[in-house]
Amino acid sequence: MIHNAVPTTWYLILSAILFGLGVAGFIYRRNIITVFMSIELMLNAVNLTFVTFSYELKQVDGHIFSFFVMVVAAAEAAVGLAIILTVFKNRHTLMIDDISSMKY
Amino acid sequence: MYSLWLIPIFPFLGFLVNGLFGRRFSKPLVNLFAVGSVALAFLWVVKTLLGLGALETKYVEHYFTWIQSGNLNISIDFAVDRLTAVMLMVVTGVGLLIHIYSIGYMAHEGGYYRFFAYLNLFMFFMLVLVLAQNFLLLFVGWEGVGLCSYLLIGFYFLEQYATNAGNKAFIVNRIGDFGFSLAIFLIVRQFGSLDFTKVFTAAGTMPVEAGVGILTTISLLLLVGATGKSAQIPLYVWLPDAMAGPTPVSALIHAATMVTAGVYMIARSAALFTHAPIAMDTVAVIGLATAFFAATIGLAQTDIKKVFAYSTVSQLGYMFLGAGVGAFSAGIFHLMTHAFFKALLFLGAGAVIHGLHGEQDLQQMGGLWKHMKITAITLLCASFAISGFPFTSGFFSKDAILVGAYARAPWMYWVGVLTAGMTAFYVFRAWFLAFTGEYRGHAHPHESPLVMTGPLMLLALLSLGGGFINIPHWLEPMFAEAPENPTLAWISAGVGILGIALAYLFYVARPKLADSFAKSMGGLYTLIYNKYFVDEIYNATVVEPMVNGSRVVLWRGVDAGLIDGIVNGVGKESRGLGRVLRLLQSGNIRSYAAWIVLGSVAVLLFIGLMGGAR
Amino acid sequence: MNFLILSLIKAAIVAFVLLTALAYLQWIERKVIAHIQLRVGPYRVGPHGLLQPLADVVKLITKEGVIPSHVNKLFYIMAPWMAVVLALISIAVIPFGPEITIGPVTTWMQLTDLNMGILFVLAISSVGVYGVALGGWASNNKYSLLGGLRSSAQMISYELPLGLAIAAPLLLANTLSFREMVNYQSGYWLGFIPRWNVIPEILGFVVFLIAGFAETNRVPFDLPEAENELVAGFHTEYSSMKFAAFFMAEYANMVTVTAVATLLFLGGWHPPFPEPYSDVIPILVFALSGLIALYHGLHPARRMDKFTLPAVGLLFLGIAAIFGLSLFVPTLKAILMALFWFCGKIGILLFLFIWVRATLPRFRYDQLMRFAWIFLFPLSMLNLFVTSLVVALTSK
Amino acid sequence: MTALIFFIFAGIAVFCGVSLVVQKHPIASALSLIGVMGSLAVLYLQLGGEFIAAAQMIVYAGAIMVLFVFVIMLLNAGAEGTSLEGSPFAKYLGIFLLAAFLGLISFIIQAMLPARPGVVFGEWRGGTALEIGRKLFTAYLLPFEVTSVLILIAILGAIVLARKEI
Repeated sequence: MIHNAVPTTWYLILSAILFGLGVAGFIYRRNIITVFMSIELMLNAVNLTFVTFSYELKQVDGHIFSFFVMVVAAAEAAVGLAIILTVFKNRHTLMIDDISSMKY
Repeated sequence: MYSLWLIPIFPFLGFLVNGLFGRRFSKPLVNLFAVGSVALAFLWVVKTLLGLGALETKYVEHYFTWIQSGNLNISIDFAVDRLTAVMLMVVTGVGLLIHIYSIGYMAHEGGYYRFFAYLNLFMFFMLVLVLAQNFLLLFVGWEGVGLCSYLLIGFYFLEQYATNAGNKAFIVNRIGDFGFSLAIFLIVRQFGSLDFTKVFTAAGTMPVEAGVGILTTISLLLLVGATGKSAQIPLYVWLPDAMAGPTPVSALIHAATMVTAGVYMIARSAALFTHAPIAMDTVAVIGLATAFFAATIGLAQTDIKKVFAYSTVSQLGYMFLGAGVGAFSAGIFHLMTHAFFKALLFLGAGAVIHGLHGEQDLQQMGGLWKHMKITAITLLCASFAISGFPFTSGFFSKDAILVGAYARAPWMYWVGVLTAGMTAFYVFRAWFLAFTGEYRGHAHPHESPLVMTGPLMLLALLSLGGGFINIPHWLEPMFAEAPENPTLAWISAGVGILGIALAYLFYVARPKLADSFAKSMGGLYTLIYNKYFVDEIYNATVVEPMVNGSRVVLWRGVDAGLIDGIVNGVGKESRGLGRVLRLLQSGNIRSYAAWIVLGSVAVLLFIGLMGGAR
Repeated sequence: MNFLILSLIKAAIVAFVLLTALAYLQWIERKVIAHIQLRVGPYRVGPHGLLQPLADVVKLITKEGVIPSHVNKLFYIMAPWMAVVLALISIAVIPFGPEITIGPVTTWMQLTDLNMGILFVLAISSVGVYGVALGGWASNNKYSLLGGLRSSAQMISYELPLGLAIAAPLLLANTLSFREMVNYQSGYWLGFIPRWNVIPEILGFVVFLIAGFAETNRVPFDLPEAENELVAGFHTEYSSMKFAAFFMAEYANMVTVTAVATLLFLGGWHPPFPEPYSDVIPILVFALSGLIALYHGLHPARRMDKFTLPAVGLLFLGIAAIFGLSLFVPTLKAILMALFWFCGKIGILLFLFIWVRATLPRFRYDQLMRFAWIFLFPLSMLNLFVTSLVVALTSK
Repeated sequence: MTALIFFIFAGIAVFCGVSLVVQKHPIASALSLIGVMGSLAVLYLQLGGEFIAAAQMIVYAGAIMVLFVFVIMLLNAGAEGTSLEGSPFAKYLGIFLLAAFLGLISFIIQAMLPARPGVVFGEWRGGTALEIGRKLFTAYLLPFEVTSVLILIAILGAIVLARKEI
């Protein structure tokens, strides 16, 4: 029997799972674009938390925070992808392990 | 609102424009901004003062809070009262004339725009100093003019002596500023405010027994600051060297305005000083000693600017004397007239130097009357004024001081009179050496252009007639009324005339007499010719021990041994530690991220174990 | 449960009508272009080629679906269906008419209403690009890839002026719901000028239409499928139903864009004339066309016309009669009038789409981008700015 | 109904999230991310955030991800190689860490948040465009303006970075 109401904690746990997946993607993946997308996944997970708390507190502020997160993500995507393009143009690779000339 | 802030802002804008873009401007454009901004400031001063009228009470404009810390509230306030009004007129008026004059004087110099930018910056800081309504803002102006003074003394920075002179001025002033800042700290501690009105009211209502100690300390520390800025014993040594700068600078900064800031500051703080009799006496004695001492040195100098420089020190001593004996209004009066005639003296000297292509030595002059009549006449006016010749400006102001001194202690009066005689002697000695007799130099003297002689003539008029501006009467509501005593005035005037006569005797009527006199006074002459060896004494007693001590103890011992040892040791240990930690620094972003995850797991574990973040 | 059944019925009706309309839209397009180019167009299948769409459907379904060996299979198959699904979803929030009562049931002529229906359409259309982009990429073919790339760049670029052009009427009406937007446009200025947004927002309307052309990849913005440079762009490698899906998506998008334009700017289902006159117009239109068809049927130019044209004429006269009848049945009248005016406006706009396709040449790619960013975007910004200024000044 | 929708879309989100991590090809990852975003948008709707749901679709799925897909297609990025450097030990440690992280945070969330009546669709609908607009242009006006400046800077940065000369 499924209750009609979903506890807010479930949303939070879903958000945690997505965030964890984002972290895992960030750590395991080697393609810089995928790494970037993992970051977006983490941002999305955080947004879900904001919206959930907004519901919990019956205040709209959480929505506004996630709105700002989206805007910043858009700016970040624009600049980040431009950087990736430049890197690819110069290095002909997208694997972050190969871009290591600043390593030591 | 009279928008007082506009007054300093005009020169500041001039500074910005010339300083930032002046390199690309033509000279007329630089002139336009530099002189125009000062002219605007002058006009704004005139408009403001006309609008404010009699200024029975202080007019204050509050702009914004600058520093808010605990109970201490320091704001950017400008204020105008009668004292400020006088200073404003002197600074902007004389400043404007000197700016105009500089167009001619600096015409062939390099760094033209730089010179005017500095000069405008100086005007800005000087006006801030004068307009300030609290000690800290005054201090800002005070340091600012010091900075400009340093920059302008070292204007010919390719010459070693100029940079040395600049450094000397700056370093010596540090000593004075140190005293001044200590005084400010004490004032904050004692009164909890730096606002003039609040501090002076509080000082006035203080019980005498409780207040006299702290007030004396504050006043003496302020005096230290004033001696630095206004070149009094023992910190006067920088001023003669400061003549390394261009002559208009000497006229504006080191004669008419900046060096009088100390006098202004003491007059401004009169409420503190009058409650500290010991400090007052100290001011008077220092002033008198400086006046006398510098006058004696002036007797034997051969560099025309040096003569006037020592004369400036001496005259500043007079002003201190006036302030010290309680005749503040007389001191400010003398400040004003001195600004006129001493600016004129320097500008005249500048015209002579300019006409002789840079020659400054009086021995290389003579007979210039034929070549530069306007300069000669205007300089003569100034000389009469500084000698206290009857009905010239110096006569009124100097005698007001001397009469005040007599009221305090007659011996001060007599020393002052003697100094006045010497003043008249050495000034006219310089004039006679320069303009009479035969030409002894090699350059081809010529008269200066109108842009230089114009300000000279205006200043000459002011030097002669400036005494009829009754400053003491104007300042009466602020300071105690100055006593009057015509007999004493005539005595000092007579001594002055005597001095002029002696100078005529020695350098015109019987030129041989001077040399033989110098020979007969051999030791004394050498002593004063070398300025009492003060620089050498300072070198031996202060500078050398300081340098040696710094080198041996501070540098070799403390710095190289202790501090470097600590720093190097820390570095060495860090490197050792880093060698271990480097193993973590794999350069692999993902491993870093993994560490972050590990850390957050640890934090979460901690939160979980502690039972939550509530 | 009532709600569920009602929704299902409505969905079934809309789906049937829409899919048929999409199929016939293609027939109409071919016919119109043919006539503009002085040809007759499809003619063989059925009278005047009327059964051509049916034949096409049969052909596309029964054809062998070729999947080239070098493609990325999953995405290759996914892309066309993604495109068509996303294109059809938007219809769900589009209202076709006012609230009606049939017997015991009172409902809106709309699948569902959202408070932010307009945002919903924007959201879905912004995702719509994936079908084309993915299809182009998954084909693993340089022409297709270029087509997909162009499509995504074009969609992103033109979405800005589109969104800004939509924002201006939103400001005027102060709502995000299509219903309220249409209600706002009811009534007449001075008794005869319809209060449609197109009158104050003529600039926004033009920008919206141009951007709409680009969003649906129609000529002159059909760069992604430019035959002469990219073979067929993103659908080069597609055949049979997958190809048909792309086609359907394109036509569905056209319908959506024109419907949104109608709702936002052209007053939705509100007639352009005040009440008593507007009732007569549909009757006149249908009766007149019926009579013309009858006349030509009696004077046939071709052999078949003897039978087909009178049939069509009678059909039209019948429709005119139904409209006339509806004047006395309020329920029917509400449905028919709204449908007539709404579909009429959409039809006119669709005709414009086809007309433009037959008339204008294609942009060059850099011109396309420059046009969006240098001209259209500032124009829509200006429009939005002026509108918001006016709204701010006139509102209390 | 609410619970059913939650489970369906939470399932899709998690599935797509896992797919994002394990897919070898960036395009597949990108599509998975779009799936996550879409299902999150539905969940937002469920939580009463209709505006934020639309924004999620328009901004995230419709603009940002199109950009990603565009760049992937432009660079024609191929599938990532399978060989991971480093020891397998690190891999297992990572999985263990992730599990520990999730377990802990779930525990903390479950144990520490006060029990509240759950989410029912339609109970609170404060996230309308009206409400968000009102708040955004009053209380959050300064952040809003700052964000617009940020966007401007990002545009400039992207243009400068993407120039040919660098």
